[in-house]
Amino acid sequence: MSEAITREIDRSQMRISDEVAIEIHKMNKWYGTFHVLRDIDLTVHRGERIVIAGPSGSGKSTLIRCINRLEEHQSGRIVVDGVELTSDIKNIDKVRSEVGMVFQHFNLFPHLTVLENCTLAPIWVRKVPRKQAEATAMKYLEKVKIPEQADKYPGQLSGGQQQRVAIARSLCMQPRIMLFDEPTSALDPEMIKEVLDTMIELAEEGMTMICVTHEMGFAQAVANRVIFMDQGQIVEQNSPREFFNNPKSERTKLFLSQILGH
Amino acid sequence: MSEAITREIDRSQMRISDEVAIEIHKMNKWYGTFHVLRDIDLTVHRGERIVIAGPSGSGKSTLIRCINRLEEHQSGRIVVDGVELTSDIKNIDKVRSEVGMVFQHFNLFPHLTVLENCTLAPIWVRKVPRKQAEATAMKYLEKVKIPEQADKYPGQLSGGQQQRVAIARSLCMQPRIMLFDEPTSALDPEMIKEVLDTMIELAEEGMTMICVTHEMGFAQAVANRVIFMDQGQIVEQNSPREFFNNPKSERTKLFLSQILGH
Amino acid sequence: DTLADVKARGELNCGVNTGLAGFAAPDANGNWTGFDVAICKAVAAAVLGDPSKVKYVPTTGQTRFTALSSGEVDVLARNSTWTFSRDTDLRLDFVGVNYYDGQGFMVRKDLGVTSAKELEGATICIQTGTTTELNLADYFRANNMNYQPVNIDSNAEGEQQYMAGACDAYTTDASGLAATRAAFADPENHIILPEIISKEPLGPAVRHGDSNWGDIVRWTLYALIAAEEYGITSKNIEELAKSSQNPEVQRLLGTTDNLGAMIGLDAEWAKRAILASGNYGEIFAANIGEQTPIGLARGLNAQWTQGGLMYAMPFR
Amino acid sequence: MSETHAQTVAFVRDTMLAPEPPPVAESGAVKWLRENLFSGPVNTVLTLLGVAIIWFLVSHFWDWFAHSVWNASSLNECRQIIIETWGEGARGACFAVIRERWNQYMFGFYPSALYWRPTMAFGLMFVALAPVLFSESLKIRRTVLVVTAVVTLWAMVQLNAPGAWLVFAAIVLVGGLAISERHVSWLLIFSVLYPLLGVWFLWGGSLWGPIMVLVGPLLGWAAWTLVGRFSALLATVAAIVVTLLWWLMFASRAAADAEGLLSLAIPFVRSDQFGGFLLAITIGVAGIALSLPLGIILALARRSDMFLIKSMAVIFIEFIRGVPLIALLFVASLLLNYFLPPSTNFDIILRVIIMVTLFSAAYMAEVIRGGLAALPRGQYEAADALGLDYWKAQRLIVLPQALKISIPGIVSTFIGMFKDTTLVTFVGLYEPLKSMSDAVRANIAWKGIYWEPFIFVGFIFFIICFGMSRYSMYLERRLRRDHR
Amino acid sequence: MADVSAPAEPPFRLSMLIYDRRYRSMTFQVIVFILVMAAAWWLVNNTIRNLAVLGKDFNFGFLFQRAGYDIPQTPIPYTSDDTHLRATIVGLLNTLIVSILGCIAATVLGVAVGVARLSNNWLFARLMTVFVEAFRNMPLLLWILIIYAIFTEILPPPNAYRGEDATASMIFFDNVALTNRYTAIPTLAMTNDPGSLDLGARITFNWATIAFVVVLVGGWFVRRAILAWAQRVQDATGLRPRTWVMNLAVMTVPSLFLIFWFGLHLEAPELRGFNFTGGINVQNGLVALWLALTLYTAAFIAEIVRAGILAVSKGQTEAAFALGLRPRRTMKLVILPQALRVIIPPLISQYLNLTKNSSLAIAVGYMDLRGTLGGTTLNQTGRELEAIVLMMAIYWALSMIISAGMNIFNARVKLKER
Ligand SMILES: Nc1ncnc2c1ncn2[C@@H]1O[C@H](COP(=O)(O)OP(=O)(O)OP(=O)(O)O)[C@@H](O)[C@H]1O
Ligand SMILES: Nc1ncnc2c1ncn2[C@@H]1O[C@H](COP(=O)(O)OP(=O)(O)OP(=O)(O)O)[C@@H](O)[C@H]1O
Ligand SMILES: [Mg+2]
Ligand SMILES: [Mg+2]
Repeated sequence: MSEAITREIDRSQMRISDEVAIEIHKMNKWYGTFHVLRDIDLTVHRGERIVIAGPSGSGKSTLIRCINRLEEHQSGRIVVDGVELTSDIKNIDKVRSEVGMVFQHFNLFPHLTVLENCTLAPIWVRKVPRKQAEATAMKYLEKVKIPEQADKYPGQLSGGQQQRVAIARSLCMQPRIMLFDEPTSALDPEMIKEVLDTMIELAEEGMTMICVTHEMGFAQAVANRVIFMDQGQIVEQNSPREFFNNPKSERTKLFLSQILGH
Repeated sequence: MSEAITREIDRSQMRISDEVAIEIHKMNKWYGTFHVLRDIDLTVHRGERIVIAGPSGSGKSTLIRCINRLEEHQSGRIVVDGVELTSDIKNIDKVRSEVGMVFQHFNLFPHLTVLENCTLAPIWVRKVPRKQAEATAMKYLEKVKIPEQADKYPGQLSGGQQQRVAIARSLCMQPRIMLFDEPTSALDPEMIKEVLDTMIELAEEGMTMICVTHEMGFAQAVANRVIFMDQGQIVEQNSPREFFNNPKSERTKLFLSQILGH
Repeated sequence: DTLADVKARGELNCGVNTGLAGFAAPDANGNWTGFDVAICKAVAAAVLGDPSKVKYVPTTGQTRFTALSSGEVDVLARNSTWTFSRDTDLRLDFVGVNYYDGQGFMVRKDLGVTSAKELEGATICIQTGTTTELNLADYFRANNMNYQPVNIDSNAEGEQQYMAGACDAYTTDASGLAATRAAFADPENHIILPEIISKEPLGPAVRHGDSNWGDIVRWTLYALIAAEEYGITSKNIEELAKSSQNPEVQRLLGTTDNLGAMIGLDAEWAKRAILASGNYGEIFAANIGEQTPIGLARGLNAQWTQGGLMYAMPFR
Repeated sequence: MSETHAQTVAFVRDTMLAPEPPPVAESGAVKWLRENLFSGPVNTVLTLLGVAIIWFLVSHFWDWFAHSVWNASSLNECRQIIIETWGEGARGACFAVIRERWNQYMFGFYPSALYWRPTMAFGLMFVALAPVLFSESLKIRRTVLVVTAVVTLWAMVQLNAPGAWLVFAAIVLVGGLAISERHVSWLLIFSVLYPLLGVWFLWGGSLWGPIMVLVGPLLGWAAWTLVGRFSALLATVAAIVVTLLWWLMFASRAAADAEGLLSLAIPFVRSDQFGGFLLAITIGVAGIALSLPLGIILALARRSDMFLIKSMAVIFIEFIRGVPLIALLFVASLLLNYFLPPSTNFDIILRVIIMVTLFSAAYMAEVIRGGLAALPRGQYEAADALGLDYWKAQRLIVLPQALKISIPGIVSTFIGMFKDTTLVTFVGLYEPLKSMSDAVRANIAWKGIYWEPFIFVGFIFFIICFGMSRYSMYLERRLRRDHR
Repeated sequence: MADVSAPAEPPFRLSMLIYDRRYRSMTFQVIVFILVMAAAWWLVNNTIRNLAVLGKDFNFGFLFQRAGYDIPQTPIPYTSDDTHLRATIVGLLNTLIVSILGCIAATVLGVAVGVARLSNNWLFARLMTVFVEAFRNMPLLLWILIIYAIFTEILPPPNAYRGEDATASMIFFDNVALTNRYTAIPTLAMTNDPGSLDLGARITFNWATIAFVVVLVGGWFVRRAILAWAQRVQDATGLRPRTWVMNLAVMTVPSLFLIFWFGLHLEAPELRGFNFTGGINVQNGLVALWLALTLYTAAFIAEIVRAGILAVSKGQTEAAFALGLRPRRTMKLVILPQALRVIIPPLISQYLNLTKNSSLAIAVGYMDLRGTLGGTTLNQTGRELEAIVLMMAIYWALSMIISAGMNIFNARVKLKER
């Protein structure tokens, strides 16, 4: 779907600082006796845009879910924005309010309007006055180009619109890092473009992003780095150009041939 | 998706007779107070292959659903094969057994095997002996190239196969006219081709067809006429070549630019 | 016409209790026995010639009278009290009394109560939907006493409540009390208080309006009672039929005078009725008498000649 | 700096890591205990509470159970045995009553020589149900039918069934098993015939009765094909009229005549001899079998767009669902006689079955309505587009699917109804729980026994209902998978 | 080419009644309607004829005759001299009492069990499963009988409380006595009795009761005002003021004042004669029925609650967590509002079932509507047609009220979808 990407991004405009946003060190995770993530080492700098690819079941989702502690890791360290993730609730809260997450199936709250979806967390977590929360929400809804839907319920929107609301909802917490877990894979082809456009815009503004996706066009256009995972481990890491044109590992080659051949 | 069309059709082989298959005259339809179809005039000759295009919500589906009375029209006349559609049940039955319909979501009967799906209507509506109905069904299943799936259940088939079963099911009633409502839009890209191929084959045999589709490649390859609808009215009608290369109305131009640009 | 219906059907529909020890209960094979059941058998024998041609319709306190008035049963022999309103308003006809009962109280001996008058404030178990419920209310009202009723649905429940001490006294017909007490592991620890607070004449009933049928049932009952009076038993009946010189006996057994014809039956109707399960005294003794676990004395139910109330009208 | 940055982190793994076992604290019994029983203060309290509850129950009831007496002929004998064995003051259960009255609890007052008949009817019911309930999986079907066949035949032998009937049952059971291996749908014929057969086995009498009942629809079908040439509508009317006419006017006479020519009778058993679980199951099964078609009609009527039809269905359903079953049973026993022509009188069991049927039909209608609503609109449209008329579309397309979706709901309606059969005690029928136990207690030998019958009857109810509910849960899961 | 001119309406022909879709459904409806009406007329006609044959009439006059029987538990004054009508009302009130108490308790217990079944405590979850399955798969009548029997067998009779060597003792500071007949609980007595409001027909309300009701209702409104205020403050400043102290005070302070004002105190029951007197004796029939209905219905409610919570997808929780909401807030703001939509409709139908099932009260001698009107009254007067028709009408009206409430609720919370 590379035709979905309308503009080539001027990469020079995007700044990557040396500041470390996420630091993962020798992190391991098991489901029961199943070793899902094995010795993950990953450092993400502020402003970086990382795409994670890999076959199904390779642990991509698990990895990014560990980053905001939706899953617990069992050994190793994860430090987000200088806060280490332990079972300390305060740390978890701190990290979660810094990290926004967008899910494959949007997971909007169906009983709340779009606007209420966006203001819920700011009001109850950040304790922002409602007026102000609503103003912020409208700002982000405008950014994702659906301010006119603010009073509808999620059920009344198309998939693409729903995913954009989900992005706006995360942004309303003004996170410094955004995680995306296959944000477009549940969408009809026409709607993918809307969502990718929104994500590209975010990328242009310098948001730190980690994105699990199979949209290779997107990866080539915006990523600083592509990470390829298989069997719970990082198999290859490289710049998108290198990754696509000159994959090093056998597995990556095989994977790319399947994805691109399709 | 023009690559889906594998062969250019030898149009000279297809006969369009002067006989009128469908005649629609000043037909209007309302949903409640919403005027969906406005003064539709359309004459289809036997052997013609008509493609209907237009933006979403323009009334394309409603139009073809009126032709076999899945929806009732409120004024004007529809005459199919010499039988006028009124609320007389006998006429409706007559028309429905002349007109086959293929839906976007296939609507196969999941509790019956493929073969039973195909023989159901011949046996119960046309009162054909089972043996004979099965022979006919196998013939059409061969035509759509899935005779080996006859004893499977629809749930066990891929989308493309399901749609071909749906086509075979309609053909088993040996209709003189076939209606298609976006037959490929619910399919994954790989499967679209299978279905289009089947439809092209039908076209070659001189079946009268009305097809709502956005597959412009298909339209260019087989249609005698393309009809463009907007806001419940027929805005433009032309041969495919003229329609694509030289659209007359502004709306058509706009629409084509969106469709082809995507 | 009930008689014709019964004859055509070849079977008597008899309404009985769903299960009351001694009066009517099915055994493990569904054979019904009991004091009330014997009436059904006698009527069937008189009318159809065969005491086993009875269909027993078990009825609850709620359904019994409806079953009769709707024609579901031909005779209701279900320890039902003969009262004014039942006889008139409910459109039933009680044809006689097969057991003169009265409502009494049973208490534990260690309660130290010897008279019902001492039951002020007591908790009393009582079966709902019976005349006993009304009698109890009237009795305590008349004596200006308070009590707490515990309404129970069936006799089994009542026993269970009483045994556990959930009520101080259990009230029902004296016959029922005796039967209940007999089944206790420790009957000696329970006493039946001397007061009998009501008259409970129990008897079979038929639908109002079919006098002939009423006569048949009434005189079948009297035949049983009279048989005892004249010393006719199931043992000696054949012999007496042949040899008895007593004109009363001869008429009853159909040796002389065809009384049966007057009620649409044959001459030997009464003989068959008595043969079904014996005369009144035999029935009493076999089902509820002193030799049975229930152990009721004849008392009021002795023949009038013995100082009781059982008095058959003359067969003439 | 960005581009170079990406370069510096380039990384390729040359050797893949092998999976390792999780750290000790993350596995084994310790972890299980920690996670499942003691994962926090609340959880620990709950665990202790749970242990306390179990301890309380065991300590209070165990010795009563452990001291059960299974072999005695009266309650007093039981008491004696308990005192002899476990000393003065020991408590113990007297399950001997169950042993003594087992047959009565199972069959009521059904003639003991004919016990094999209900047993056979019950066994064959599973063959009849096979294409309806167990059509999903060959394995389950096979297991159910094999177990049924073995148990039924064994029980029939135990109950001294005549040889001819043993052979008959064996043929049907084994034949059903064989047919269900390849063509379950063929057994549907048996499912249709079964109600008549079941009625015949239970009540006995002449086989000509059921046969003549069956002749009705056949004649109707003949009329339908004859008239069908002229007009479909007339044909339907003719079929219905002919069937009803036959049933109401001729069937009983024809049956009597045929019986005179060739006797096909087995001993007749009257309804008042039914009792115990036989009664509960008879009422339950008859109720469900009759309420299903009625429920379908009501559900279709309620979804119809014809105002009058719809409102009548709604009124009926809401009325029935609004009153307690016990009130309807009273109607059956007290009022039905008012509503029918004077001096009609029919079997109380039949009347109760009618009321129970009406009652569960209203619930059934709601269940089926849910199934109908779950069916995508496209199915209706496809049927329309193929030219199927309303009734054909319902019969061939809609109902088969809707009913399948509704099976879990139907099964739970059945469970509810089966439990509710205990209420017939209030109209004087010998259901197992109360009336039968009261009848047992009306015998001097067992007067005063209280808990044991309840426990026994409750246990049987539990087995049946729990089995059915598990089965329906299994179906639900399966359907969810199939309908993704 | 076919000649297509303006459509002319075809003239009406008789065959159109059958073949024209517009008329066809009319025809069908009319036929069915006539058939149904004919059937109804047949039934009514039969009834009239049957009544004539039996020499009975259809007459509710019996309701005004003396009832003559006593009722163990009467929420309004009643003696055997009162009419059947009053007995009926007593029965209806008893039905309502046990139904309402049952609904409340079953909801509380059912929710608790439903949540407990989802708990990660293995043992407790299993125990709850056993509880649910036991009650769902055995007849309610069995449970009623068993629980009633447990009460009579296990609890001591009142005279066990008697004397020096009493084998039983009262609980709650000698205020409550559990016996196998009733639970004796203290009454509320007042040193400063304000007198009663007489509503006629021997129905009275103590002014103190009215005062408490007013305070509670008023308190509820004040509480709503406080919540609205808290919401406003939060909207304005983002910080939600703590309200629970105020909420508590709103109800308790006036209540305490009233207690003090009226000199309200407990009067413990005392064993006098055969029974406890001076307190309120809550019949075991009521308690056992209530308990059985509660446990039985709770088992069903537990399943409904569990299904409702499970129906809210895991994604919702995760999304809320990812936004930084704490588990409790997530429950309150995200899970519950959605789960309730799934839970409420079947919950209400369980309330309906409970109300209808309360008609089994007779098994434990609790005189509800079915026990009075449909039981003793029917039995003593022989007016089965009238009594049963009236009884069904009352039950039906109750059901309709409950389900009307449900429909209003459903319409209010329905999820908006495309
Ligand atoms: N809660 C869980 N319990 C046990 N195993 C799990 C759980 N969640 C995921 N897994 C397993 O962990 C592995 C990694 O899952 P994960 O969802 O991270 O894969 P993924 O790379 O995101 O795949 P996909 O592209 O399909 O989303 C899979 O094998 C999956 O089956
Ligand atoms: N049953 C209905 N009731 C009311 N409005 C309807 C109904 N069905 C369709 N409509 C409306 O009628 C209009 C035409 O619908 P139609 O389905 O014919 O459009 P279409 O051209 O087929 O669009 P698409 O390309 O999305 O299928 C739309 O605005 C739609 O919202
Ligand atoms: Mg994933
Ligand atoms: Mg469309």
